[in-house]
Amino acid sequence: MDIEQLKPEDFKSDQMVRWCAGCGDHAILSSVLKALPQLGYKHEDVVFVSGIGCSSRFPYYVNTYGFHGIHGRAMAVASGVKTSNPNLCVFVITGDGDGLAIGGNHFIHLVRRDIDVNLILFNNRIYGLTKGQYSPTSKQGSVTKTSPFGTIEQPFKPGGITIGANGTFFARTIDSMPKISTEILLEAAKHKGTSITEVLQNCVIYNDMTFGDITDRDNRDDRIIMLKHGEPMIYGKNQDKGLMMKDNQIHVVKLGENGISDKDLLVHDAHTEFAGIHLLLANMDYPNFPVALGVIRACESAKSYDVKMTDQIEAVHGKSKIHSMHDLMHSGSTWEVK
Amino acid sequence: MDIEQLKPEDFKSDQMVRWCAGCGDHAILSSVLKALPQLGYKHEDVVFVSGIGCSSRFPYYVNTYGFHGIHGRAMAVASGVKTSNPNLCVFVITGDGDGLAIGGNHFIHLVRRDIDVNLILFNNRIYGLTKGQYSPTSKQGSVTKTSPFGTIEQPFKPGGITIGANGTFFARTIDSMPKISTEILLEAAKHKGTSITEVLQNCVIYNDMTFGDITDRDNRDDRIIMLKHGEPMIYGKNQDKGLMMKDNQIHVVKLGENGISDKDLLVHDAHTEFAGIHLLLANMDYPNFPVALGVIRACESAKSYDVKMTDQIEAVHGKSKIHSMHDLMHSGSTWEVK
Amino acid sequence: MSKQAKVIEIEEVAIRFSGDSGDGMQLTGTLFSDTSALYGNDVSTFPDYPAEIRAPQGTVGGVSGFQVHFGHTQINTPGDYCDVLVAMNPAALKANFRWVKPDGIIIYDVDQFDAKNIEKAGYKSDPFEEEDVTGIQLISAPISNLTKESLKDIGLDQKSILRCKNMFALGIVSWLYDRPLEHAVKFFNTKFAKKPILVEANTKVLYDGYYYAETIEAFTSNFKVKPADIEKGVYRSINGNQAVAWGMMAAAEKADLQLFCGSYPITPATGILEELAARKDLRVKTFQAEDEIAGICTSIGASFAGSLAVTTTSGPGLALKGEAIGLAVMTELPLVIVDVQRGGPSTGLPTKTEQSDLMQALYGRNGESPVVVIASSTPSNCFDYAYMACKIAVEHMTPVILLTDGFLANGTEPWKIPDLNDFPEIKVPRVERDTKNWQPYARDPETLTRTWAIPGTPGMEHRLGSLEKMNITGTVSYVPENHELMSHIRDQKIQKVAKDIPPLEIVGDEDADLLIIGWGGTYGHLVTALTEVRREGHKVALAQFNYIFPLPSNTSEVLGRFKKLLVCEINLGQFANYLRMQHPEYPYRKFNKIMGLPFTVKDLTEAIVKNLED
Amino acid sequence: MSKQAKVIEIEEVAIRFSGDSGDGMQLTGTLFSDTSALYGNDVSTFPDYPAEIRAPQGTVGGVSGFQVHFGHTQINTPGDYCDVLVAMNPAALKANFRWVKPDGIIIYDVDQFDAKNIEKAGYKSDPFEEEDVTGIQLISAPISNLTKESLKDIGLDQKSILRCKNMFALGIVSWLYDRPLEHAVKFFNTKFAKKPILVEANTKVLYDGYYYAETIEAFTSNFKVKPADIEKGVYRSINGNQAVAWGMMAAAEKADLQLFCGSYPITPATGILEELAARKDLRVKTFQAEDEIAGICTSIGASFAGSLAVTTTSGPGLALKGEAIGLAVMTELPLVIVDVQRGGPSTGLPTKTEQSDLMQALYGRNGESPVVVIASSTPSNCFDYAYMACKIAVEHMTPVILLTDGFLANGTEPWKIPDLNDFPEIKVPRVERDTKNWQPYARDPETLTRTWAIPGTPGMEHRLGSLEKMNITGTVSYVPENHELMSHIRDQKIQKVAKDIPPLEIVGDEDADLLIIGWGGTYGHLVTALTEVRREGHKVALAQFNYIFPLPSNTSEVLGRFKKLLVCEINLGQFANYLRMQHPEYPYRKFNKIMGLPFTVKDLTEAIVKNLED
Ligand SMILES: Cc1ncc(C[n+]2csc(CCOP(=O)(O)OP(=O)(O)O)c2C)c(N)n1
Ligand SMILES: Cc1ncc(C[n+]2csc(CCOP(=O)(O)OP(=O)(O)O)c2C)c(N)n1
Ligand code: SF4
Ligand code: SF4
Ligand SMILES: [Mg+2]
Ligand SMILES: [Mg+2]
Repeated sequence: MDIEQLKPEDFKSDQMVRWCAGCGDHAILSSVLKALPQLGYKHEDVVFVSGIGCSSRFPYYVNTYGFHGIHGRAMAVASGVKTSNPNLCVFVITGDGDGLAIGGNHFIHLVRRDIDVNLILFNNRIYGLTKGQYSPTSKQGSVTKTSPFGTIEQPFKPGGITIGANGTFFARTIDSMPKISTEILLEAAKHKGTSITEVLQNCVIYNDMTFGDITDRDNRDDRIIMLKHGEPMIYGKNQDKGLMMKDNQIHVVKLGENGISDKDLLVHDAHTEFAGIHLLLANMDYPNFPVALGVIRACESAKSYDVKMTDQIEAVHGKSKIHSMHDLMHSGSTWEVK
Repeated sequence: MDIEQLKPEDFKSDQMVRWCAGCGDHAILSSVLKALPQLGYKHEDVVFVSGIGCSSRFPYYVNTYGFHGIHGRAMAVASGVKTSNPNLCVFVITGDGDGLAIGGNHFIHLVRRDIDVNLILFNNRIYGLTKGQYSPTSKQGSVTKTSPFGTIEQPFKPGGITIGANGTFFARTIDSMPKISTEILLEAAKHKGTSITEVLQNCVIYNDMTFGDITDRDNRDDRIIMLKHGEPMIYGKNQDKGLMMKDNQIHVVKLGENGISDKDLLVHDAHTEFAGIHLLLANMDYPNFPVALGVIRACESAKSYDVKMTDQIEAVHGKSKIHSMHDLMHSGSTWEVK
Repeated sequence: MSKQAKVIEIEEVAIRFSGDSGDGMQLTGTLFSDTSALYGNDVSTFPDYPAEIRAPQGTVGGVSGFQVHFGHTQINTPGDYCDVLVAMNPAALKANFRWVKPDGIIIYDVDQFDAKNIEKAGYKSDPFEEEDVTGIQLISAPISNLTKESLKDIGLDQKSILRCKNMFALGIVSWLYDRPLEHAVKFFNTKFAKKPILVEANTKVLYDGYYYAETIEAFTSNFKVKPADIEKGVYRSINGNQAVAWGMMAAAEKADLQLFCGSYPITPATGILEELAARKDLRVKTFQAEDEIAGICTSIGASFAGSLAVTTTSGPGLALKGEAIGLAVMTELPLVIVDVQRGGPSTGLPTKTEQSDLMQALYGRNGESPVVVIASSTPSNCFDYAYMACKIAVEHMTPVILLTDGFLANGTEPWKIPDLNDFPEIKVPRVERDTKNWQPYARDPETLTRTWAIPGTPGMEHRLGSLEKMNITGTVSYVPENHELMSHIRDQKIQKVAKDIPPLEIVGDEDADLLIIGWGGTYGHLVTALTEVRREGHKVALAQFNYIFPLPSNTSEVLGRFKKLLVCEINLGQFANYLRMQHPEYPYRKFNKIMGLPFTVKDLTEAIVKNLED
Repeated sequence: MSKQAKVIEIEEVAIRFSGDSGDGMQLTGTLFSDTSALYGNDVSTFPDYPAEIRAPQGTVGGVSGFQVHFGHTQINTPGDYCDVLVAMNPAALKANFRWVKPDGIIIYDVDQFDAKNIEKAGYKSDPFEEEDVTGIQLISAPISNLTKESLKDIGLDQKSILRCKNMFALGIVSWLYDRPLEHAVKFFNTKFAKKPILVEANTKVLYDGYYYAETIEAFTSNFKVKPADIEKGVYRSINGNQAVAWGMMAAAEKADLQLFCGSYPITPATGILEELAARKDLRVKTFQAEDEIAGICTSIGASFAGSLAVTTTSGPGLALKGEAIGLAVMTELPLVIVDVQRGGPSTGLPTKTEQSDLMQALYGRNGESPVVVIASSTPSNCFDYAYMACKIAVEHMTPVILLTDGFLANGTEPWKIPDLNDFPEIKVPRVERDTKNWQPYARDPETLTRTWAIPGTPGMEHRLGSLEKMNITGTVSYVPENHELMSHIRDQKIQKVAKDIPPLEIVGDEDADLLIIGWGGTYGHLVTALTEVRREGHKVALAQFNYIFPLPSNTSEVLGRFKKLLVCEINLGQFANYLRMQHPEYPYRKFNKIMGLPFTVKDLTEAIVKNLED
């Protein structure tokens, strides 16, 4: 089959999709299915790797190679797949528990190494599969099965963690905005190096409406901002709000008030290596700020880890006289017994 | 013994110190011994917890309670010690391998939870104890036993990781500046919440002079900047250099040139919750920037995790009618067989 | 309540409620079983959850079941096969038909047996033709429509109305087995205190179901199961996870220690953590860690700091904790590790039961790293063994692994609330305040236990760690002879726990040829099978092990009394292998099942009879 | 080279070089042993590193030793006790005196035996009075001063001059055992190619040491150890870690697969990773992961992607890998896990050797999770067993655990460079390109092996995972009967590996009463003890196991031929227990040491003789 002609349906597997009706995972699946034919990879060259969690069932539903690992280890398994064969297009599917609780270390080390895989973090701020315990992204105070009196923990911001680990790509989208999700996933896939895409995902069963504030259609546009590289940071139903920088902090301003015009606003520079501003943008939270969606950070990475590994091997191989076990075993100090 | 009268020697244990002659760990030990009597804790209320590594031998040399754990788990063990008994003053001693390789996940979760422990990260950019393999903080290109052709990995910046995990306190010092180290450690100990202090430490045997650029006495002052809250960012042997902010990036400037005066410089605000600038400061690296020492970030934390845990327990306890197993077992649905 | 039909007295009944995940079968079953327990029957229940991920509605994968077994005599299992199956849709029938007794009753919601649902369930034609229903009494009840009818004027939306249909089913079954309705009504009143309309709706539907059964002539008789002859006392219903949590809390109270649990959620163990997290009124500290390793390591830290520290998990989590268990062995700190076993290997069958972590519990660590291993054998005795695990851990300064399983964890039974005064004291081997020249690794000569000095205690500052320790002083030691000595001491220290554990007892015929051997969660099924085989006139005995390492001191003597030893386990034979190692003097026969399910009494009786014969 | 003293021919000699960590003893020993090997002797060496952390100079904790055992006959161990001890300071004497033969020689640097050093070493008075040196020949040599004297005009600083003193010692010993000096000189020329002054200095000191020994009249004779009768061929010296690395590389070359190693450094296994990392010329991919879990998981990913994937570690790391090994079991992917055993439990004795991870290798995972376990038994046959581990892993699509230990890892011996053509082929069970309707879990009926479809292969897209798999299709399955079937298939699949492994062979007397049983790294000591006991006229045989699970098919038959079975291990009896489980038909005696050290031949011969008698 010609790659050009592949359609989203071609990437659907024959497995029955088993998420709860109304779960945000369904929408993410369809966003991914839409993106896949546009990547320019054949089925057989795409691999989906996941851990354990509701979200981690994802690979079963895509008609590519897939690996449903153990809890928290998707990042490590995917690192092995990609460095073993850099020609593959590798996706990691993980949840806020899988990727940031038990898998947190592999997450930051994947990002640090900058291996060219595309990670999609299904953030529903809850452990779905195990039926509703709080996760490292649960809002402080969340009442869950293991926090009947409310959690006492500060949540992680996945963007913060990514940027803190020297991440070169971070983007955010919402399950209920599938078109935008597809666009972002395409940009993520294009990025050479590790791309992290956080999808705010609703778990209807155990954490319904955790993102209600910012997904509610009536108020949504006043509470989120879509960042686009090179464009000023304007948002609001009436495009009347903006973000400004003062005293090394971001401030929400009203256009027109106090003589503020769009010239005064921050212009989004997703490409700068200086991550201070990306950190501030990624950490913005409602109600003090709008929540940033879109590609927040997308630096050129010099070269991804998997490519550097191959390059180094070829360079050494080229220079060495040892090209077989026979060469090696007979190199250096040997002696003959006659 | 009256706490007031304790001297550094009183905190020395009777164990022979077994680090290599010339190892930076010796100096750090003496900085800590100097700080200890000033903390206002009695011996018996101080606990040192470590993992495995050269640095992790530390607890044996301090005459307090101590726990030399397993590789990478010091942060978790210490979390248990402190939440179990918040009256204890708990230190974590870890290395760049122990704390950021195998222990990376516990590191970021400790920071996220903001448990009131003081972590000292001995960063020598190498695995010392296992005799010289690269670590997650080794400079890219480092030739070590496991990277005979140079590493291909970007190193972590411990400050970045801390700030990315919502850390409330991060400071940096150098083994060879023991006075400053003691001062910083005292500030770290005062901080309510997790404090992370990175000590740049020389491993004479396996990574000698890895910080040579910035520790060399002749050039040091032109290559490091001591940050002090509320003070403008001036540095240099002749106090003629400074840091300015432009376009959301930090720039090195020369005082007097282009009409720049100390009024134009950044003034260090360690207390702001907006971490963008702290991230930039913590990530500065020679030769493009001076390396920042001192307390880079020290926010008020609302309340540390261990205190919140106790508070919640007392609140629930106060309201409940159940105060013993007998109460509990006879609560709710029971029936009597007569 | 008056009724016309003939009342038949019977000994015991098993009823399986089953329907879609959203149909409320767990609640239905629980109300029925509580009612029966209140009424005075002995009861055993077991929920059969669908696999972790929700399957689409109406499919077999999405069926949720709950079996209640109650009787006038002692009830030790939830029953293999059921007398009554309540099937709320075709998928429920499909999933459970194999469990219906040949002369059983199937009550089904005929309104849900439409073409679409029949197909979703994977039937090609009429389900009652595809399944062989000869001998089975089929009760076709229009449950959905009658529920709608019943509530049409009440002022609820259609979806909420249909949510009540499980109560119609409960009403039918309540009539059939002559159960009072008060308990359920009381439950509605508490649960829906703030939504009186729901109290009214559920109550109405429940009664309507009851009257429906009384009215239609489908049932020729109803049944009466007289109260069991149960020990006097105050009872409550308890499942294994709750019992573990409470047993540990009881131990903490008796030992006057703070209970600390560092843990990470994992099916089917999460319930223990959840139960403990809810008990802040008893000042239990729970620490939901970032992973299993942090779970155990925070607990080791808490133990060092003087808490009664526990960590809870299932198989994959126990694998992750292996290295840190070794740390607790080396530092000789008290620690209880609870492993609620599930189907393996790897993620395996996460919601299913199995006994395949025995070897892992015994040996899943580097080096010679002995720990005490014990196993509970009924949902409610999880309380006792959790208590004992804590007692041994503290008194012997050692890690203890407590094995339960998915079957015990979720199974419930009535539990006579104990008087904690009857429980043995827990003596904490804390250093006396004024001990001079205290040595961290000095030992009690009898038990080889060291003493516990807790941070905050002046003058006892010391350092523990994972490197080999010098005996007595506890400093780091690489001395070859010391390592050999310490290896033997650690081994002996655990062996000496045997003095504190009760002798192995047998149930059944002392003079039998065949001894059935079980361990842990299979007790209910084994004892039921034993009873049946004996009832048929055979001689046979049962030894159920709760203490695995060390084994009870009289083990060899007991085993030696029988000609044939048959080890029955839900795995491929781990305990049999272990017995071979410990007591190679006897030959062992094996009976194993490994289907993610408890034994069936039927399979067991067959196996026993077969082994009696050859 | 001419010399006057009497030359005595002897069969074999053991020399221990020992000094402070900074004294260059490892190099000295290596040069001596290489020279002996070049000369044609059989050689075995073992370094005795200080514990991981450097102890202060001059203390016993800081002593570094290197023992060389060489001979005219076959040499199987580095020797328990040494004929010559070279002690560069009092601490070296203190640490090693116990290993000197009663009629041995001690050569010591008298310049270092000053009051300060004597005290640091922990002696209270004159060391040669504190130790019982009766019968021992003491050679007091002013090594430091003569080195200074020798190099005083060469133009080096004092520190660099003193660094050469190990070569003076080497010179002395070289004269004593009539070793040529060329090899060492050649080594200096390569090593210091860029610093000719160091070539000159080391060469001069070496010769001066040699002449010193020749000149002084301390030695009444020197010795000649004639070349051994060694198989013809090209040889090199190899240690166990290097041999493991090379064996895996050889397997990758034969199988035409890319070798991938995901690993995390840990003593004493790190050498394997280091060796592989250096072999980018052979396109080996090494991934130094953030921890052991990531080490194995990257390798599992690489295996899924079609590499020959391995991971290397020691005991604590194996504990961490347990959960992921289960994943490889469930996904039925090839994977080799190397565990270089060290002293446990926990961090234990990290630089010392032990055989205590056997049970962990067999059972350290949740669920019924069988993997192949094999063990190598000499430094050089680590090559062969690493090769076989890879072959079995690939051909049977299974994880294989290869056990070595700290003794094998660091011990060296001459190795006849093999011809890879003589090694068996490795058949990769890859799916044929055009297979129609390929099923991921369809199996070869003989071996029960599934086939390997590698990402990038069109038409074979499939999904693997950690949940229970449906046989043949490989989809997720919760069907009870399938789980039982798969549990048995996974077990049988490993059992069937027995067909591919060679039968167990015995060394020694077929008609003996006593069979000594060993496994893994104890071979050299056991066979040496066997030879000694037989030389004394006793009949005895040895069976050394390399294949642990499954056991060779003729195991029971072999064991059955002997009246007494004595299992010797460096642990508390794990293999003996395992044999009890597998072959309960025989009684086993045990001989165990657990001191962080290899057996001594002396202890073994005593134990054997004792067991012969009773
Ligand atoms: C080693 C191990 N620990 C714990 C679990 C139990 N477990 C499975 S998924 C999960 C968390 C799922 O949360 P998340 O990753 O957020 O995924 P979601 O279900 O919310 O999509 C947990 C704790 C496991 N399977 N394995
Ligand atoms: C589970 C486990 N894995 C690996 C090791 C081996 N190991 C011990 S310390 C260490 C790294 C030490 O590096 P670092 O933390 O930077 O400490 P340093 O020695 O440099 O102070 C390693 C890999 C171990 N002891 N345990
Ligand atoms: S439990 Fe939540 S996350 Fe999981 S499938 Fe259902 S709705 Fe989705
Ligand atoms: S090896 Fe390096 S870090 Fe370790 S004690 Fe020696 S100098 Fe210090
Ligand atoms: Mg989640
Ligand atoms: Mg380090």
